[in-house]
Amino acid sequence: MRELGTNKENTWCTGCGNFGILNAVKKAINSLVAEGVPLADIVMTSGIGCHGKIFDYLALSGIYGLHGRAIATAEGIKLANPKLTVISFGGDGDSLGEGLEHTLFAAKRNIDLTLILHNNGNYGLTTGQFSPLSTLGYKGLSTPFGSIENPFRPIPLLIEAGATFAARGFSAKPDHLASLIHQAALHKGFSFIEVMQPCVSYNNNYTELNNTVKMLDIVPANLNQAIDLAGDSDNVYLGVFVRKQLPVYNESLLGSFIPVKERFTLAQRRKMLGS
Amino acid sequence: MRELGTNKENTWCTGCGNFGILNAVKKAINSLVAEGVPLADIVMTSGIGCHGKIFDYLALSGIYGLHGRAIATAEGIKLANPKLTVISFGGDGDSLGEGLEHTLFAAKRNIDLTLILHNNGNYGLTTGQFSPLSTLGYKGLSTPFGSIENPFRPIPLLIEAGATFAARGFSAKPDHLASLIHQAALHKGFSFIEVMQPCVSYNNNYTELNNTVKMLDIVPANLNQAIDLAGDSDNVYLGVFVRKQLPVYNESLLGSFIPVKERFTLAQRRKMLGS
Amino acid sequence: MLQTNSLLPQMNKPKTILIGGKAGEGVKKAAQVIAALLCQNGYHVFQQDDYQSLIKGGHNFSGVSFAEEPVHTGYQKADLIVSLDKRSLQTHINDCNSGAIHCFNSDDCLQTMDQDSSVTLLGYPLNAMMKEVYSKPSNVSMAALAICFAWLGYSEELLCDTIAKEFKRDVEDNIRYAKEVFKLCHPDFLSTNLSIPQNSIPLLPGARLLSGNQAIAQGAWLAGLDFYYAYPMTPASSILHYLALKQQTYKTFAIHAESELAAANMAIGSVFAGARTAIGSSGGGFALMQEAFSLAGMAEAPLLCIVSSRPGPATGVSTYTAQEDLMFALYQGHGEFGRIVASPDSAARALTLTAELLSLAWEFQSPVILLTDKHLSESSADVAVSQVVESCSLPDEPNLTESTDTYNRYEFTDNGVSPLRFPGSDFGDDSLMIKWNSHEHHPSGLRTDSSESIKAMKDKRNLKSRGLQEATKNYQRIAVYGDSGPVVYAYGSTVLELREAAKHCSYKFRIVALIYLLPLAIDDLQDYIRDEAIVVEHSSTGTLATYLQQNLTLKIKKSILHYDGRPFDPIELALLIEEAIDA
Amino acid sequence: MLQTNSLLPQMNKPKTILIGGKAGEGVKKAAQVIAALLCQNGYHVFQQDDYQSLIKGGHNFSGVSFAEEPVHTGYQKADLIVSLDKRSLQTHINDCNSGAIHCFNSDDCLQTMDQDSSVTLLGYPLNAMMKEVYSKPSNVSMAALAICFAWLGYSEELLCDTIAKEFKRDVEDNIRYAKEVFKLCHPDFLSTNLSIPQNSIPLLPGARLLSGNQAIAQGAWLAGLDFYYAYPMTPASSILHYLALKQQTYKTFAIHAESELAAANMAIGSVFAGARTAIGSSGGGFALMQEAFSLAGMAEAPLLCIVSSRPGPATGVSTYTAQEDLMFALYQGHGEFGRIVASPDSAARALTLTAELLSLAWEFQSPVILLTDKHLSESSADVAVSQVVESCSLPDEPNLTESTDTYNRYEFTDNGVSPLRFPGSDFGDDSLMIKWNSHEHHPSGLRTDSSESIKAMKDKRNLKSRGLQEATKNYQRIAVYGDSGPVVYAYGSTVLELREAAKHCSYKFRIVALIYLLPLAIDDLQDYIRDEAIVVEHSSTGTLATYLQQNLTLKIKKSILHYDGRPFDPIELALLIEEAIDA
Ligand SMILES: Cc1ncc(C[n+]2csc(CCOP(=O)(O)OP(=O)(O)O)c2C)c(N)n1
Ligand SMILES: Cc1ncc(C[n+]2csc(CCOP(=O)(O)OP(=O)(O)O)c2C)c(N)n1
Ligand code: SF4
Ligand code: SF4
Ligand SMILES: [Mg+2]
Ligand SMILES: [Mg+2]
Repeated sequence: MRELGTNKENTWCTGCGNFGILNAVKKAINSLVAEGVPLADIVMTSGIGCHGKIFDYLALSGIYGLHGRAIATAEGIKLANPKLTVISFGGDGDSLGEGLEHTLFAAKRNIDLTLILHNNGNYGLTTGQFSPLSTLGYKGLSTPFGSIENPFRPIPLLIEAGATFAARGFSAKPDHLASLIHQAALHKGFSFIEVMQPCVSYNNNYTELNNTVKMLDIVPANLNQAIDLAGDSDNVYLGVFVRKQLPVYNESLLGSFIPVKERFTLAQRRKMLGS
Repeated sequence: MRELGTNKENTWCTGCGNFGILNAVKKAINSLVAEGVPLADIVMTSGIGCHGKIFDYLALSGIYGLHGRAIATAEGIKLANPKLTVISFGGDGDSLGEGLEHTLFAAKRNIDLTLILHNNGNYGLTTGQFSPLSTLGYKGLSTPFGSIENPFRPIPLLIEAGATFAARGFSAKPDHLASLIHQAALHKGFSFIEVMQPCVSYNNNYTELNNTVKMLDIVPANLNQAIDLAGDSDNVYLGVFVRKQLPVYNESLLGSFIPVKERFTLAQRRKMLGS
Repeated sequence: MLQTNSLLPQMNKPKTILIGGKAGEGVKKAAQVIAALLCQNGYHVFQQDDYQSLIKGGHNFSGVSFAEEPVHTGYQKADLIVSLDKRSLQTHINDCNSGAIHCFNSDDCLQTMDQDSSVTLLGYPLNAMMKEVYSKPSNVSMAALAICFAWLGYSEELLCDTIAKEFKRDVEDNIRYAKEVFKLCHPDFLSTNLSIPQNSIPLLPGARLLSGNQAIAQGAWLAGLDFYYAYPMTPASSILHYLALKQQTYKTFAIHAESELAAANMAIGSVFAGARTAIGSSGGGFALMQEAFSLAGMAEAPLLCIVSSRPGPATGVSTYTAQEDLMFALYQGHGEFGRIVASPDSAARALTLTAELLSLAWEFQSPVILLTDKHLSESSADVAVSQVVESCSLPDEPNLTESTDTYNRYEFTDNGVSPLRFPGSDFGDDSLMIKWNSHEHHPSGLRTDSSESIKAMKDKRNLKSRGLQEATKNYQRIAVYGDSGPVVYAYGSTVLELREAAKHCSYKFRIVALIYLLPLAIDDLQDYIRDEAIVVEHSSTGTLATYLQQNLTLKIKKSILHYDGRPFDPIELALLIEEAIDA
Repeated sequence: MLQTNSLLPQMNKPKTILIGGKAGEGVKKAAQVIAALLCQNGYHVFQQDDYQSLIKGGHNFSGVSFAEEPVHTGYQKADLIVSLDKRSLQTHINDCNSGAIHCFNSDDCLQTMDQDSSVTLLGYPLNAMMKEVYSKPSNVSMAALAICFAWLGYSEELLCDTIAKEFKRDVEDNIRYAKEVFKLCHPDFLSTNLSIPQNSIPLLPGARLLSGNQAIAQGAWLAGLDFYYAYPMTPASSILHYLALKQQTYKTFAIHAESELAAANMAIGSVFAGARTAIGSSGGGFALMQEAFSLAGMAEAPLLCIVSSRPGPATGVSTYTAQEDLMFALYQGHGEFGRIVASPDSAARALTLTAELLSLAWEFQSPVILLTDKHLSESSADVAVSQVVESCSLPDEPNLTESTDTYNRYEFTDNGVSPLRFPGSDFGDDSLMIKWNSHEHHPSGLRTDSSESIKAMKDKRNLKSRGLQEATKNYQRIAVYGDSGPVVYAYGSTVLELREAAKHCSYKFRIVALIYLLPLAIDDLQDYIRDEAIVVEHSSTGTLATYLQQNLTLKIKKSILHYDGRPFDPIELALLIEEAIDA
């Protein structure tokens, strides 16, 4: 079991759901490594927000990118070196607000990446404003009289956009979450994991979640069922909603070619251009 | 019947589906005016693309905005003066590529606007590159070996995001389309109309569409059915898929207040601040 | 001892209180409550916060500097420090003026540190007392309040009233805890006998504690703000928060959009419909608004853009201060179009300047930029709001319903400013067609690509732009502080730092504060360019110095650069100025 | 008549062919085919297009100017005009040189216009003939080809071969139609006897017709381009199109992303993984890439950014040319970080300069900007590719796999350039941790907000930036054309226009072409700043003139501004220069 930590002081609030996610990720990576994936081949990107700080706490190569753009950055990495296993960490503001477009296009392309969405129902790092996943009536500094928007339903939305793997985990169930991350990383295609992540400072829904989470026993038989289950507002189902095989973008584009390895030399380029 | 045209030379290709859309819009506006909506209260925004040129051909006030941002601009208009009926025209590249985020958030908010999507399956104005709605394998200048992405399904996607009115029309059936636009404009909430618009220059699917369009007789009984019908790839159903009443954003925000009409005077503001 | 320990401000020597603790412990709020009270008592105050990008834990500290004279920026060294945790005690052990009192939480740290012998270190068992009092969520910032109240000589009664007013939750526990701590301090207080002479200072009429961002929001609102669109980004976020909170009283709407791109384009929609509108962000968010900023130039949309800087590039350092975005602000937007850029040099100026800018935007139907920085945005000072508001002369908002034959949105006129009309049956009849266009256009607003029309419309916009630049002459474009000595150039919060430093500098100097940055007030500046100049800025490459030299024939003797994200301490800055003058 | 009508180029007097018609009629393609052929025959050519933002209809025209001497830009007045429709005939009726031939479609317009008596107007029934020949989709551009071939003295055989090679569809009908038209012209041709002396001119070895954008793409590829990310935007789109087409031969991948924001951030991902990467757009799209541009500065990502300008602001005029984005390009990105900006002054230079810039980007791990404009991007000229490629000296790409003890992405070094490593087991072992960060960071790449670290890392980047600026000295930073006479400053496609104008000006002048714009080559320019200067640019406010004056002690005698979206006609420009010199 590798530690996978860094020497950076952790600045998440005590009790924050992000700790559970960090542990689950470490566990999943250890499983991958145990199964033969070189650690050097696992890279990460993250957005900006409390979730993004995971970049500082994980001993993985990667890019701590711009708010909302982590998934686009991840796509660029995957295309340049498709041998890498790329995991991207996003917040609900990050991946479904500022960066919604990139998230849905990554799913549409079925590019072989994993997106872990830290769903804490608010903008934690910027002091708790409402987010695209905040419930109607949520009071934050930008909505002091309550949010007047309904939240997106992330899993149904991502499935509609084209995600071929979609699952939900809970930061308080890190073993289950680790198994989801492990499956997602191995899944060939775009994998989306919504992680219910209580934010003790602005959206402490531990109790509520503990009361409403239910385990999915099997992957739902068809898409409509998956969407209905994922969109259920009384029960927060945890597990895999969709898993299917479709052509992946990086392979359609590159075949077996690895751009960063199989480059022409300057001499070759000179010759080809000149002739 | 008002003409509603301008003196601007029309530069769409002969046979372009946009002509049918233009006619349908004029007809729908005439119906609205006949029913008592002041013409002065109908405004438009448009994106950049062949679709956007409708701005130059329609005698309506409005903003010929930036590529992808027409719907955001429309939201700003509606909030400042909720008495206006706001119709936004977008292309598939415009509203579902560059501006996807705004389109989905407008639906999420259920803001009282109409978005008419000119679905010609390509970027017409920039010479036929593939678009978010181009079919797999589509060859354009940016995908000379064929697109390797599946298209979005616009109506299911918009319904998932929160559109409370979703319909599909066909530019070659301008009367039916006019009726859809008329209904959409009167619908309170976010209305989305996908218009199948053949592009004779780059994606001439007239024959294909003529062979596959089918009329929906009634609004589907439930959401799953609506989505299945809208997503049917063998039959292109035309009609209204979803129509429901939910609180609209502009009313939740403003109540009956009309910002541009009920403004404090400078003297009032001075007094309020000073005290 | 009474003299040096006294928290009573002496001429030119503001006193400083510093409260340190973990994020989430209420350090900032406590400092603000104290600052507001001092302000109410007639003191001039400056309150500033040093915090990290985290929600709980870490180390935050907030300072309150106050005096009978205006205080322009905070001091690093304090006369009273309250350290709620060990890190705070360690970090600030040397941040004491001679004779200072440093109270710390003896439950979190045993005092074993080296210390300046003139400093009195007092440990109080704040945790233990908290445990006794509170049933559930405890609030250690009450201890900070109590200690400060005690040392300032405020009464227990006032302490209790203030807590009841300012902290809505757990009032009883809070008061009980505060009282306990207050009692502990009281003997110390008595022995030094440092009570503030209540009412001995005339109340500053109408003075209120205002952060720069609050002042900006109020200024915009004064000039008619109807809508504010933004996406949260430190240090601009609190404009959004403040205006959102004021929705019901101000009837102004602050919308947290899905992104900066959305915010900026929504804003242009609202402007089109007739609403006075602003957008705001920090550098990274404003970068995302550039295309729309250029649209405002083309469509001739009056739009106020507020940029509050933090250290860059990219995400940079979210919660600290910088002036790295000068060139970025001056040259934003692709294509050529006019704009003005101005930067307030105090909270009071933030109010009037924002109002001016929004008015100018509407007079000339142009985008305008208010450039500021974290130190000014988020720090608070006493502002005599009613006087400031009164002093702010603004044109009346024009009545826009008069009709013309055929309306052309971009009509050619003598000054390049076309008549503005709004859509809707409330503002015109069915024949009124108002077309705004992101393409080059005819006067009608319909698109064109004809050679003559492109040229004509560019000439019109350039004409208008010259008028806009000229019109800035109606406002105060530079401010000069000091009446003799070498000239020191600065803008934004650096001016605050310089004004405070002037109190401690052995040489006199004149601060030339650039309020309008574009256009530069070249003519107003003529009086100051003869001598060798000093330029002070929070930038690592000296962009202000560069910009001045690009536009004035100016010899720069010394460019003082500070770029670690922290504001200058006025005493340190005074030394740097002395060195520069001596050099 | 033989003399004046001759399409054979005379010394310094290029001949010009102009083909006009509706969009969608193949006007541009026909012109390019002719230009390519002339180029193959050893002529120097310049081919440029004037088109509107529409797909079918409207009025497009394409010019081909050619000569035995280099031709730097196209001429407005032609020696042979082919007008495929009435609008074309009307529009270009006065665009004739004396002795020109203007062939038009007599089925679309009866020739009843006033005309210069020296011009021969010839009407051919192009529609009727088309109807006879074609079963389904007809192609009137074949007529244009046939007419040009006839007048140029090319054989029917060559006409047929060329059509078969260049137009894949409907080959037989096309050839039949072209032959019919060719026959019609032939008698005219015979009577003037203007055949091109085949092979009398030595072939320019390796000369190929290349558009500016193709040259940019080839230059980038030469320097190792692996990925190009973009979102289509005129006039940058054809870089995307060209590279997409070359995917299989070049093994470079051109990705049409969902937006410019996506493109720019994807690009940084690819760079991180070790791929040489570029992005490109016009002003509006580049505005959307600004935040990522700043990220490239912070993360120290080598990234080539290509900006091809069109008239702004906002959507502006999509298909025309301008140089309005100079300041925008110079000062992009919030926060302070180094970059260079350069602009090619010919298609050949576009190739070498792009290669240089991408190499410099990698040498200094910095973003770089190649600024160009529609006229250079989309016009084509003969380029001796193999010679140009040979002349381009580029550093070898470093081998990056050597290992160090612990790797720190942002290690402090003597020159501020930190070692670069790539992720993946192919490039390092499990202990290699490579952290790129958009926040201010420690050498390890982990985030920091400490005062000392912020300062140190800014100092490091500034040091590196000075090195980058210094390194531009290894390349040609300015080009001077002409050896005596007044100095005329310009950059980008304006240099082409000036070089052509020089042939027609009664005074000699020296063109100082600024290839590197940031940093300005102040030292190289010292030789030229003594005299009063003329500055020529496609801008309405004279930003180049302003920029030069900000940075050089330069007296500008005359600033010649052209801002209607059209390139200068060299003869008109020559007159303006004469006026300026005389003034
Ligand atoms: C372009 C840009 N806009 C705004 C910000 C400020 N910002 C930082 S994090 C954040 C929101 C974080 O919310 P979320 O993504 O949900 O992350 P969380 O903190 O909740 O984990 C914002 C708005 C930024 N860094 N960049
Ligand atoms: C920011 C920006 N990027 C790119 C463009 C160039 N552009 C203009 S229209 C267009 C695509 C048009 O496609 P679509 O929206 O489907 O409209 P259509 O022409 O098919 O109606 C693009 C990429 C632009 N104007 N602005
Ligand atoms: S604010 Fe919320 S999400 Fe952020 S660290 Fe604290 S508990 Fe976690
Ligand atoms: S290119 Fe296509 S969409 Fe555009 S005008 Fe022509 S037919 Fe219509
Ligand atoms: Mg969140
Ligand atoms: Mg389209």
